Amino acid sequence: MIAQVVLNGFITGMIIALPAIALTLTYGILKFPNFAIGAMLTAGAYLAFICNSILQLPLLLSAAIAAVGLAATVVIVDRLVFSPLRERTTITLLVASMGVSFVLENMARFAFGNSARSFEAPIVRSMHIMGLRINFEQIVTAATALAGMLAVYVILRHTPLGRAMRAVADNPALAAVRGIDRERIVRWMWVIVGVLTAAAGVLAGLDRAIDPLLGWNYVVTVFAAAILGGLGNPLGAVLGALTLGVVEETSTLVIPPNYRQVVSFFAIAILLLLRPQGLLGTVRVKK
Amino acid sequence: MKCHNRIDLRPSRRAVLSGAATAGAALLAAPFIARAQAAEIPIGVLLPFTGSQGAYGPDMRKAAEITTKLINDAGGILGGRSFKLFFEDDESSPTAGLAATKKLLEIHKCQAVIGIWGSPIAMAIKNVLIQANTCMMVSGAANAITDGDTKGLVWRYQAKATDWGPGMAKAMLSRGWKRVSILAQQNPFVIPMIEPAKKVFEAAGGQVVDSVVYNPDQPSYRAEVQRIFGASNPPEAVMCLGLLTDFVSIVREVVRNGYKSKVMALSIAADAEGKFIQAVGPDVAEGIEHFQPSPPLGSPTYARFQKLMGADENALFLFAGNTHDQVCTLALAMEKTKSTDSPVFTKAIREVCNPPGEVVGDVVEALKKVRAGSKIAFAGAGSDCDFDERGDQLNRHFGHFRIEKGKQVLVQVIKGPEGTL
Amino acid sequence: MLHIENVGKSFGALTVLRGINLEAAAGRITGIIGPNGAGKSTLLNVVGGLFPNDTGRILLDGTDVTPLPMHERARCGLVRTFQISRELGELTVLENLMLARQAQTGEAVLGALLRPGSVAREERAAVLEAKGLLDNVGLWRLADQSARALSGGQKKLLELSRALMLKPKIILLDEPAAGVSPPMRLEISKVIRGLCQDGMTFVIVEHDMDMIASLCDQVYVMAEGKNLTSGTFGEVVADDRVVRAYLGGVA
Amino acid sequence: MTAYLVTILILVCIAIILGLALNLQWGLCGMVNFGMAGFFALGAYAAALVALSGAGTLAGIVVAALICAATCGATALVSLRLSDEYLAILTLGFGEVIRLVTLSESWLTGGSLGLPGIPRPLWGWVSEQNYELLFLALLVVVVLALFLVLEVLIRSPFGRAVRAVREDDTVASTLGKNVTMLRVKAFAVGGAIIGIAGAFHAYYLTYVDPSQFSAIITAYTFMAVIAGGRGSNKGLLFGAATIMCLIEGSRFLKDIVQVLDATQLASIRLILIGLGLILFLIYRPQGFLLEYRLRSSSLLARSSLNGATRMHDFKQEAS
Repeated sequence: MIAQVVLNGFITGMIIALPAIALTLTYGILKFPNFAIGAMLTAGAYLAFICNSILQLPLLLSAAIAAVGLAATVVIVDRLVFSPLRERTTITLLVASMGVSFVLENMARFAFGNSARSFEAPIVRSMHIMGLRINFEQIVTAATALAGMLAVYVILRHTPLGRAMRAVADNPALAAVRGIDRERIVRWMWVIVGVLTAAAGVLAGLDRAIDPLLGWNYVVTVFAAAILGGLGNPLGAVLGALTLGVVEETSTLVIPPNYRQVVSFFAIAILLLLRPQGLLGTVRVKK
Repeated sequence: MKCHNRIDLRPSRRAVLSGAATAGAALLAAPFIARAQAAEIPIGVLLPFTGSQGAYGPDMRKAAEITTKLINDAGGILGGRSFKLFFEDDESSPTAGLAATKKLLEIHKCQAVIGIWGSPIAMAIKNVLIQANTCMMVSGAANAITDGDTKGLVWRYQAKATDWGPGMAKAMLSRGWKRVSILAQQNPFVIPMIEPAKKVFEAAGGQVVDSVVYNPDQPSYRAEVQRIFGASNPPEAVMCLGLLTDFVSIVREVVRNGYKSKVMALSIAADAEGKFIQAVGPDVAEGIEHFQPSPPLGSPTYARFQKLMGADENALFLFAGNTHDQVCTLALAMEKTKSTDSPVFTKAIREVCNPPGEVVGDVVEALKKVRAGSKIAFAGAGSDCDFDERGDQLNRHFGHFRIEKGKQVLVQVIKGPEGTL
Repeated sequence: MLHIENVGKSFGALTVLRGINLEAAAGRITGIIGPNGAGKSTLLNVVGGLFPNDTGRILLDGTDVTPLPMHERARCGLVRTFQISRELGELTVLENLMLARQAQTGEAVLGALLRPGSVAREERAAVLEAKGLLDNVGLWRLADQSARALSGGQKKLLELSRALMLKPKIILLDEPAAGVSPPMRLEISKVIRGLCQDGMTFVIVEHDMDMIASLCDQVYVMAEGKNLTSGTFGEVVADDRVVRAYLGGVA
Repeated sequence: MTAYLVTILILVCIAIILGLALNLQWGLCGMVNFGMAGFFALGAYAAALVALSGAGTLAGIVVAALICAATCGATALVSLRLSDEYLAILTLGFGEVIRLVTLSESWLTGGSLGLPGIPRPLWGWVSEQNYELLFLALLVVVVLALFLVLEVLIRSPFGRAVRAVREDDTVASTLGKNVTMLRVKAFAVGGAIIGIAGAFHAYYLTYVDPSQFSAIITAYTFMAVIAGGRGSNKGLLFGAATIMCLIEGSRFLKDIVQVLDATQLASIRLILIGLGLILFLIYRPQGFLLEYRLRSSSLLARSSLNGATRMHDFKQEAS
């Protein structure tokens, strides 16, 4: 029973990890917490839904198109909304991202209404391995999430783009002096964010039903995960997401399940009190 | 010494303000341009179109519109006056519902406000309507709606929440399920069902193994499903009391994990005017049973209503039929009393609905009979339309269905509590 | 006046200050010089209370202020300015100054609401005091401007006046000449000297040797987080070790 | 018509009170509160429970204000060492906790059924028909009183210190300001005001349930503050009124535009609100009006009471 719950929590954590990485990347480079991450996730799920259920394309292809589509969408959103506000305060950008969230979520509602939708993917019965129920979608989720994490790791560590990204995140002024085009880096960052978030949207849509509030339901947890890991640190975001997934699910063994969402809140509150910089974050000294 | 940027701002600030004011004024003035004709009887219809309950509004709107057209096309009531409907969105929020109600009362001078789906919204606007001496017809189940002194203005076109639970328990017992668990959404019309249902199970020698209440709008319901369905000694069946979106997630989780317990849900989730099967597909939905206060299945009124709504004979309209009945009873009671005044015509609602009298389902025919002075007992498309003195419905039918090959199959009809008429 | 004893500070593995000792006499101007990375700014930050020190203690007029947080050190009469001016940009020049007045009745919520008479009286007194200080540095005509709109030199003067408004015992100046035009440097020097003649005590961290030479009675030289030497300006520039430290720092 | 306008005005007044609170917390002190809806709910439930217990509606308002002030103060204290974005998520999480508690603890809050039959202040003073007008009058008095109190606070040294903390808390500290206490106080005072708004909301609806306190309230309040001009309470009056006009006005829009269904219209409305928020931030970040700033002339003019000649001197120098 406990092993099963831990496994479930682990899978939930995997879904959360992708948008948490996206959130933490945005924070690292643009220095603002992007509240629109939930609505972007919803948008990704609906884009895939259009391809899959309306255009009757296979789910994998639909997911790929959704990833490209969402990447393009967020690059455009950045161009129209965030780039004019680039030099403004964190809070201005944060409130602007709330506006973006409104627009994206309600565009989905405008087009598809409030009813729950699902992808045209057959539900496959679960397998039993060593007394654990593992279902096909969980394997897909884990594989996709791991592939996403690995890709981000490779990009950040082993490509010129990744090095430039880290340089911009660490010290924008120095990066500028070294001739790194910040706007180009920001564009690529949004592309990565779009792809990761769309993947998460498809996974979340497979896991439950697609509705306009799909992403919003994840927002608090995704933020909690990114903060838990120390905002700006992708590895921390993954750890934070997995920790939260497991803690939330196992908490249902001791507390009423309807208080599950509170657990992540208390987790961050306590962690922030003890370690304001997050699990893996470093102390930021104000100069 | 003056600050420069302050001076520069002034013209544009004024422009912004006056622009906003003009826009506001234009919006506020709009209804007077499009004012209803005096001969029309304005009726307010308050329904959820957005927010968490947004999925349930559109069908009720359609039902109200076609019923009104039926009456108006047949010459209307009170010697040629017709109904004019004003729809408002309650946004699934009591505060927005209240503002909308005020608009219906004050701007459109509505003689009655009908529809009213969510119980919290009904609770929030009840006092306003009673104070304004305006008839209120609700589709919400919470018992508290008809509590207190309603001056005979509040009418419920739905079974009381406390009547649902025992009916559902009886339906499950009739299928031979005695060891059951309950999985319920935290929701005002679901929660009151739980305790009465438990009592019925226990009285029949059954056992409620476990019950879990979950919050709406969670990212996943895995933990809840795991606890109820994945218990070491799983129940024979699970009573799933939720709404569409969460039920879709729950069923997917159940099917995917291959849990064996049977699922008994509310039709509002497992049918939802066909949206459930549309969302999960017929394979996943196969074998799920559901239960709800149902329309009088097989009655000519309901068959005609299905046709009017453009649906086939399998379509199950849970709320749209009630809205149809609300419009019809309004028309009949007004015709009977020759009055559009709520305190007057509401006195006649029981008279045109309850037996004794000739059972009539067609509203146009019923109106003719009322004009001719004969005693009728209107039977609607949502229910038989019999009311007790509190305004609650009596003799409600509860339908028990099973989903087979993507279709609703009626298992049985269970009668709700009968009252003294 | 200010007595710094064996103050040490590390950030993780990086040790920035290794047992600094310093004595600033009342009514005098004490200079701190040293190559980049010597730990001068960190010393000011530690003394001001921005970071806690790991070792040693700081005495102000014989009182140990080491355990006190920043704002309480300020209330004890220890105030500082910043290397890069930190004016409060959205506040006017006048408001920047009035803010620094201590023990204002109106700074408590209840005081502001329930004792409007005292508040108004204090505000009037404060504005007159601020006017005096701003007149002294020629900024009164800009009193109603946003502090953000000032030039670099004006911001330095604003910071200095704001510090004075606190009625401090000692002012720590972090590079008052940094990013300031030469004529303005002279203006700033003049203001500092004038204040010193009126009895104010200063500690100045500065790279502009002309300013140090013209102002300071006593100069401390720091290098690699340690005291190197101290004495009059003439004495320390004659010291070979100082020259080597600067050359080493440059190389 | 009048009664509808009265309702709208009552809702505008409650929105203004919420906006005033956010303007103090965020506009003036720079502390973002994404848990507005949660604190609002806390105030409403506190007032409802006190009033239902028979202790009176005034006691309800006081208790609501105190409880919200205490929780807001505690939140500020917890977030002491954290930067703004952490406070945002902390307050958002707190709002969620309140929502879950109101939903789950039915022994206290009635759960999702809510609490009906909440008594109203000054009930029975006038006829039922005129009661809402009286309620509006009462609310207007409260709004005016809060407005005046906040204007006094903003113009006082407290307001100045709070703005200084927003600009640069380190500088404020070096000038002897206890930044912690200032932040806690500003957030707590804001909390008290949210509590009052919650109490009036509960009294007006006479019924509270969890669905009334969705996150959209937080969004509307931010919108009102941004439109009005962050830091300016006068601007806020316009901001809140404009937002409510747009929200309620769109009801009339649908009476004219018949092409779209209600769901689509409602989503367009929310899209427009989101766009409005973004456009305001980009093109008019200062909102309708600017925040208060001290003018040297205003104080010196008053000090002319002390001596006309000195006044004359200042004027000459000032010009």
